[in-house]
Amino acid sequence: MFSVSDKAIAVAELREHMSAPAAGGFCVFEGWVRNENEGRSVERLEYEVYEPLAIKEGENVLAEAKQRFPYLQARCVHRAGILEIGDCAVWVGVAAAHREEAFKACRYIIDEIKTRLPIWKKEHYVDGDSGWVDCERCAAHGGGR
Amino acid sequence: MFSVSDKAIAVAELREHMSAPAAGGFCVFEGWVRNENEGRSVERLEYEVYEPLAIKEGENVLAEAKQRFPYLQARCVHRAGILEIGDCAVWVGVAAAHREEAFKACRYIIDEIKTRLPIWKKEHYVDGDSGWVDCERCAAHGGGR
Amino acid sequence: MKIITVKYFAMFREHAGIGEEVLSLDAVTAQDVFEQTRLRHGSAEPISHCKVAINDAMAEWNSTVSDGDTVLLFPPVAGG
Amino acid sequence: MKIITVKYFAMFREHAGIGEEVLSLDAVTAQDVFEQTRLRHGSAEPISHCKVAINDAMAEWNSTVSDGDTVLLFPPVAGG
Repeated sequence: MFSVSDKAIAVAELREHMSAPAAGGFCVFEGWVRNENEGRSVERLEYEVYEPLAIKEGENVLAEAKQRFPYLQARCVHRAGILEIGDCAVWVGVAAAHREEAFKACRYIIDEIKTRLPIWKKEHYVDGDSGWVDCERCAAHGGGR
Repeated sequence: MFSVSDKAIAVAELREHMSAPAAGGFCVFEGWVRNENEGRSVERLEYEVYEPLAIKEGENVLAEAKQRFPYLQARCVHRAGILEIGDCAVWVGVAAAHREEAFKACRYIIDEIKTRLPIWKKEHYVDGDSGWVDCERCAAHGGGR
Repeated sequence: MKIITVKYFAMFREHAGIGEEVLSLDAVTAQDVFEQTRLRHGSAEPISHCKVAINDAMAEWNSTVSDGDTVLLFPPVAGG
Repeated sequence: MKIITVKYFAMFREHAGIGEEVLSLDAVTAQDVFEQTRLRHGSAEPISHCKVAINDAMAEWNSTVSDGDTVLLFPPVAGG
């Protein structure tokens, strides 16, 4: 299940939903807002999400991950709105029979989420400036990280 | 920091200790007791830990992971004693600047913990039988999974 | 001429100064819409880094647009 | 002959029926201790799957044991 939240992600509650008696491995990835990007001091972030399509594509990503790395349970929640340093911007959790699938599905989901979903990140810098962050894939060509 | 616990692992509390303003990625792996192993129904598990050496080797593993995949914070807690289905047997958490190091360090730590530390797992089956689980590395030669 | 509703997101919206507008365009494909509104979304981003959706379904740049369609122009994404 | 304290863990302890014993052994290396107590720890596990520690420090099978040492015999591990 993929969802978008404009409130703090309820991490502990999400974990409760992941249990499955046949699950031997549970892998979580959380993206946190950090205080620096490309050498500039970041004060806060702003996420713009186009929900109708973000949810469709998010569900596609979860289904693809399941086909490649069969898992028992998976969820992903992405934040929208204003976030402060240390806030959780995205949470991905995968429970699987063994750790191999749990790790690989979790990694697949976050990698695809970051490049395919209509979600944009605006950085507000300590110096008062702000800017939209380039896509990760473009990073290879000298853009953002 | 590596530690051994004979009580339920306080997952939410551990997460609180992982925050770091420069951390952009946080990866967690949890090993859960599952209801089945090699086709046999498992009722509960028992972990025997030789603590003095488990802690020494656990700290070694965390230090090696940091050298290979520089991270900001890492912790691992392993259970000792009797565990029921669904209980968390081991928790590994790694916070790093980017997700690449967080995932890789987390994976390295759990892989090494499972094969190097003096920790043994006894399965108690639903049929009343019980047995020590063979090491993972021996699995390749026809032993446990 | 076709009546097309164009939606701009993130930096495209800021550059256009508007989130959505209804335009009468001589456009066959989604790429035509992108190019004919380029001044408004005012970005140097190559089209290959951007994405497009038509009526809330992801589309290709060579997808055909019809009279009454809503075309969504997405600048490069960087979620997570 | 050396006085060696031998500690057994997990399946080795269960097979020996005891967790620890003090033995007088004609042993030069840790491997000698493993072999001379094999009946007690009664496992078919090849030595290559097992591990040994001397006085709470991980050791090699060819490490020398001294009079008064404590030798820890570890069956294959399967943590996590």
